[in-house]
Amino acid sequence: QEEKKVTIGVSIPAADHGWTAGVVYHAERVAKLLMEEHPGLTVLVKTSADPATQANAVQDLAVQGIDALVILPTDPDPLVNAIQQVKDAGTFVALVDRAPSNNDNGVRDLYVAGNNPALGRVAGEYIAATTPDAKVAVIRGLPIPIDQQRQDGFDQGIEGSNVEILERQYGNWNRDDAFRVTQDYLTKYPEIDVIWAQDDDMVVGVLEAIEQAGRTDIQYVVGGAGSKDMVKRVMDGDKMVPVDVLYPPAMIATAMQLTADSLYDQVPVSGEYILDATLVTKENAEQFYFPDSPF
Amino acid sequence: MNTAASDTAKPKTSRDWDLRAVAPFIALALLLVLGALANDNFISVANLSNVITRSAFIAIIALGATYVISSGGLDLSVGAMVAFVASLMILFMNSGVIADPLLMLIAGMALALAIGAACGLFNGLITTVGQIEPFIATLGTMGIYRGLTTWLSQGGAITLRDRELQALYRPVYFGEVLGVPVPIIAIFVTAAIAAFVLYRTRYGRHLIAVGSNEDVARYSGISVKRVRTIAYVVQGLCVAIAVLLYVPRLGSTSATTGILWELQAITAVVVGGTALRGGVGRIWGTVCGAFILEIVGNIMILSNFVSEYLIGAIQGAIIIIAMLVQRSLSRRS
Amino acid sequence: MNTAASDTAKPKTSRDWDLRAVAPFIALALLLVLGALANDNFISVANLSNVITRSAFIAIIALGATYVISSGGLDLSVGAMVAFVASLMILFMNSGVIADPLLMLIAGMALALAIGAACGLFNGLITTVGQIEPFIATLGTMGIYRGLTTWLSQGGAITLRDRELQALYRPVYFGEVLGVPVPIIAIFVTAAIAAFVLYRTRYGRHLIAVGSNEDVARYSGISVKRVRTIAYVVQGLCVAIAVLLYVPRLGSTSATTGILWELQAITAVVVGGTALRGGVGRIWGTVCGAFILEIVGNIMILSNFVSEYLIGAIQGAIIIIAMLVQRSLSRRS
Amino acid sequence: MMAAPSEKVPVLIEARGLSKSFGPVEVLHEVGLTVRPGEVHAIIGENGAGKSTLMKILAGTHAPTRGEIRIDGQAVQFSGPVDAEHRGIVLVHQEILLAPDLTVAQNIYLGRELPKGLTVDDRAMNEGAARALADLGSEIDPKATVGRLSIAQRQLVQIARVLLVPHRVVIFDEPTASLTPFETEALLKVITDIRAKGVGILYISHRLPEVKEIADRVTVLRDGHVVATHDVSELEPADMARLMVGRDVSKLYPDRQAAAVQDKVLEVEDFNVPGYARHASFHLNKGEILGFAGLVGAGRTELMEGVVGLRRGSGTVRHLGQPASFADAQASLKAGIAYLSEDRKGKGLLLLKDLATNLTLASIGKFVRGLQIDRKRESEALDAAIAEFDIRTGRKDLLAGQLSGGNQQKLLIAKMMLLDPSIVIIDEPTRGIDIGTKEQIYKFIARLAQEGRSIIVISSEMPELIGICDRILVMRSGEIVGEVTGERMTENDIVVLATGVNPGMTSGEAA
Ligand SMILES: Nc1ncnc2c1ncn2[C@@H]1O[C@H](COP(=O)(O)OP(=O)(O)OP(=O)(O)O)[C@@H](O)[C@H]1O
Ligand SMILES: Nc1ncnc2c1ncn2[C@@H]1O[C@H](COP(=O)(O)OP(=O)(O)OP(=O)(O)O)[C@@H](O)[C@H]1O
Ligand SMILES: [Mg+2]
Ligand SMILES: [Mg+2]
Repeated sequence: QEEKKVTIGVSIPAADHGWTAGVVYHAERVAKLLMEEHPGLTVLVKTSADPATQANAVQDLAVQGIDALVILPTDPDPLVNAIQQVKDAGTFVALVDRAPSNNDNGVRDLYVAGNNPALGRVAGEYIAATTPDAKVAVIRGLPIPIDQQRQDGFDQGIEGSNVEILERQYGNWNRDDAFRVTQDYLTKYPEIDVIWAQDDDMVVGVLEAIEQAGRTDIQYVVGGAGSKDMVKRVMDGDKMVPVDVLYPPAMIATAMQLTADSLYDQVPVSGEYILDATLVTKENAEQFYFPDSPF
Repeated sequence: MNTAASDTAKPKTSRDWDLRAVAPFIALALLLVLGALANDNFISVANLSNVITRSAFIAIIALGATYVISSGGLDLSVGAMVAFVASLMILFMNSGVIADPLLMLIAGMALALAIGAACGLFNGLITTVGQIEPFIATLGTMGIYRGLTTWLSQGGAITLRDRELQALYRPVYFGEVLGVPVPIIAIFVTAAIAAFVLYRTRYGRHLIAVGSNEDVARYSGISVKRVRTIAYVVQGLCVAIAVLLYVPRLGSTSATTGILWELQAITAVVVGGTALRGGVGRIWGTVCGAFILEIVGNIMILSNFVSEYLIGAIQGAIIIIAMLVQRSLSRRS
Repeated sequence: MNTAASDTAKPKTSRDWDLRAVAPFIALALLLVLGALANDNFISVANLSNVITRSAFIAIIALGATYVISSGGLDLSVGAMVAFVASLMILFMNSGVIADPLLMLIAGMALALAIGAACGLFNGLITTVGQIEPFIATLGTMGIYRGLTTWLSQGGAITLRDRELQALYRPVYFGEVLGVPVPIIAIFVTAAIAAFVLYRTRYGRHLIAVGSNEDVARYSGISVKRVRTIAYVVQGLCVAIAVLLYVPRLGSTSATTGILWELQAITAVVVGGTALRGGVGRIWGTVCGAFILEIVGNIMILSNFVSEYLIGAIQGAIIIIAMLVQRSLSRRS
Repeated sequence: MMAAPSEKVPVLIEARGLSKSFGPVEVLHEVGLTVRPGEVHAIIGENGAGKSTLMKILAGTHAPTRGEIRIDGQAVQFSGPVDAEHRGIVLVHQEILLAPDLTVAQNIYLGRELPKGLTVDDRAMNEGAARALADLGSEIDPKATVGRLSIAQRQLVQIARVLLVPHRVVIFDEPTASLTPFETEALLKVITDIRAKGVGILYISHRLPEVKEIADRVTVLRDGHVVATHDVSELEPADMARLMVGRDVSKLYPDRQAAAVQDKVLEVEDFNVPGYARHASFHLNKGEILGFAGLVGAGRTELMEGVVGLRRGSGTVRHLGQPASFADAQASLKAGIAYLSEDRKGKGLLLLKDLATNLTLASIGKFVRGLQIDRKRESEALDAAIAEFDIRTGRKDLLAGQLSGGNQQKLLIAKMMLLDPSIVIIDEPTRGIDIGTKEQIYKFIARLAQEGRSIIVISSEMPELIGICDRILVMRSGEIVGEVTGERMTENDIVVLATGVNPGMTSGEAA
């Protein structure tokens, strides 16, 4: 049967670190799948490095004529206006992951997200439960709102426990910076129980620094996002990485799938789909392990 | 090595300079052809107007950079300065000290200009009075402005809260005058003023003299420090003008706003034909350079041939090719 | 680009030069004192050895940058080049074409050096034969190298898979010889060679001449293009050496590896006393500059006074102050 | 002086029908020239006559538009200056071509460093450089950075550098323009030495007595044409001048009466410029022309730069009786004191900008109407300056760096005169200027004094100082060591003060 011609524009951040690379990977994967499934469908995937260029990319997609926009904003607030324009033109908009301050149906039709506060909270709760008196050193990401949300979530998670935060410094979601910051933490604090690094990429640097220093006081490290390397370590029962907190890049795939469904099946899809920040443990790790993903 | 090489290094007549000045425009024309081949929508008025509109930030900042660079300086702090000025402007407008939205908007804009000028002055004084190599001085202030922004925003975003104010301000980016988007008008008005000052006034003459040969300028009774410092202030004002356009576009800013804009601005200046060693300033070339940069990005997104992983690589290659085209153009003759 | 008034730019006695050369070391000493005041652990052997060890990447890259800058060039692509060379090296070692891990490691290292040199050659040829302003040429190749890395890694990380190889390779970063970490030895050996070539050989002499006055060099029968191109190749080799140390540290690399390292390297060079206009090269100053940068970061984290939001601002301020101290030192006398 | 080599001696290098055009302008027309071994062949001509261009063609820097060069009778084509150097033809450029960041010895051996294993043999090169410089009568430290040397010192380094290359033909393009008699004498002696070894020499100078002294044959260029070639015995300096300029230049220095008024317009007391000048005290009267003599490196330039605020210095300065302290040139220019630098390329002109821009740079305020620069008035001012100062330029849209050396100097004078200063300090006003123009400049200086302006002339040419000054102060090693006036204004008296060789003369004479 003749499928109707439909174009979906997908705007996502450039693959500038592990997690976004995962997003790109899943976006590409699903784009291919969807186009096979619907012969009339074109999916355009565009990546951008920062809010300003992403605003441009959204404009450029709109110029090409799209029926739906799936967007994972690099930084949501600066992009609201650009998204609004697309939405006002009557295009279906699916917003993924990062929500602007006013995240309602006026801005988008569909909201699919991981849960940033939950990522922090789950990690915090795990630490509070496992080591209630731990001294924790925190490595943050970059100074942007997601980072702040995770941080606030973490604080909620440890509330009421004896967990003490020694310090928070930015590691820029970068392995080398995390290595550097960890080395200095180790110099500064003779005793650290846990390091929460908020992101699996940074955990790589943290672990190397700990190993080099030969310090045994650090009991474990908690990361976040669910990279294949870390999930593998959890699966293998690595003492230093007992758990990971999921923040799946595959959420972009979910959003694209839902968007295609709404265009083809005429099922009105709208509202919010919040994915859980699942705690990955040795027991459930296997189901979150994608060896082919770059992340 | 032969004499021909050394002959081209120093142009022999003012003729040569003219061809050099035209080269960026030829590169731009070639890009337009390339774009038209890549995608039918490219050459549409809507697309081109989009592209030029959004090049406004870099174009206007690059106009200031043209001043600084022709005077023999360099400013790496402009990207951070955008974030800093925008943060303070939004914080001020959120503060609600003035009830009337229009008045508040005007006060906010004036404040942004004042802060931009002050930041520029600070850069200028460090490099001239402090006698620190501009590269390092402005790398330092880049850290300072960006750090202060992070602190102001407490690591998050700063968003304009007042809806009414936002509605009032929106047209400054999204509005049109006689069918021409406001930012495009802003580019050309700013460039016209910049060109007038640089080419037609006493200050402009002094600026070029300082950039060409500091000693000659000094021996001619020109205050090198003052001239250079003013160039940095002009750069600060241009940054502030860019902020005036930027804030209504996204209505918000964060510590990551304007990252790497300094490199883009400098690239626009150099692609436009201004030499980094100073002594030459090409205002219209700079505007053209900013358009070129934006159009390269636009073509990348509109064409569907390039893997998104490779976009950066292709952009880099295009810039190099554009410069090679320029060179070979100015060598002929 | 130098704002220094000409009487300070051209010091009158050989004294002045010495003081200028010594200034970075004095700044370093002041920082050490500051660090010791900020935290007791700062001055411990373990901490200092950590800090110096991890400054190795920037220090070694900055040595190459000293060559390029003294020759009157600039290389903004080094950060991207680190990522590119490291990616290719790891991919090669993952390919398993050589079964014996040791042989594979040696082949991998040789490959890295070859690729580094090739990237440097490419940069050099674009700026010299293509006659494109180095700033733009290497900004373009920065895009190219980084883009290719993103493409190679599909945006993710490239990790050394062979455990045996990794174990074999680890000591190159984490090992010690006579109690001195290998990277520290690497810094000093590379610097000693770089100093020897720059100060004692014909090539070094020609390099400085080219940076000092291109025309004079040409009239003296020096092939300006060849000398400059070689400087870029040296830069490429230095990047490759840094990669050789970098890969064993985390055993992996990604598209974000080395971001902004170019600015850090250039900062190290300038803080070390080499002028960006070319014609002067201070190898040991550069090493000192790299230490200063790393120590500033270290002090920030070790001290308890600074909010994490403000670290960038304070770092910027410290760099500026360090340069001001240098300036006032070299002005006295 | 040696006997000229006979006509029978084979020709070493020959130019045949050389023409050169820059764009549409032909600056050399069918020039022919020969040099024999052991001969000094002088080339003279007005500024812009094409002397330097001709030499650059012979040394491979420029390619001729037409014509050929023969060496030992063989037609050759140089691929560049290095090729010419390999064939033994070396050129001492009129402009200084040295790397400012390298040391003297490093510059002298640049491109042909002495090897020692893998390294360069710095010790041998320093020694070699010291020897080469000593031959030129100079004691410049081979380890000094060239950027710190005075123009004269750089010129000596440049000559030393060229003479170290194996050479068959040496071309000197105004080697003595910035040298004092002392160094000039040493250089002439060196030239006599190498000529004795059978080297052919081409020699350009505007100092005609010097030409008379050293040359065997003289070729006169005018507007790119060869006017004549004569044996030097057939020509007196006055004849040379006539051939060059096309009219009589019998009276070089203008008649003038010494200023009658004793009105001190500028008083300097106990002025110090660290490293250069100590305890300098002098005054300048209204309408007076005050000369400053001294050897190269005596500190005259630096003292004046200190007084007008271009250099850090300390001491008392009174301008028109009022204490004055100039922070920079802007301040001194505002007070009506103009300083013309001796370093016209480095500090005088923007070589890559056009003539009008350079002319009006210091006085641009006078050309502003409303906010705008009045381009038309600028171009009128250029026309006026070209006429008044006889600037020889083919086209008005040339860049300043494309003017011949002497014409650059005229442009620089014109630039400062636009400021209409009441006190003018001219440093080496006629360096590199042809005799016809010199006469004009002297007249001009005299006229300035007549108009009631006061003038300080720093010069290394004693005849010039004696010819135009009312009073001459002599500096040695940073100190003012004496004053000569009236009868005592003789070369001998000045030399004695400047060198201090006659100890009985110095202390009692101090001003
Ligand atoms: N690169 C150039 N482009 C255009 N014109 C030039 C160039 N070089 C020299 N000229 C012109 O050629 C003419 C001859 O100049 P040249 O330097 O040979 O004179 P000269 O005889 O050496 O004078 P001087 O005694 O002042 O040194 C001048 O009119 C000069 O302006
Ligand atoms: N490289 C140097 N190192 C040390 N002292 C120097 C150096 N060059 C110059 N001087 C000193 O500076 C002083 C003046 O130098 P300069 O040659 O500029 O004087 P001047 O009288 O203006 O000479 P000129 O006749 O060239 O105008 C002298 O005392 C000299 O010894
Ligand atoms: Mg000449
Ligand atoms: Mg002098």
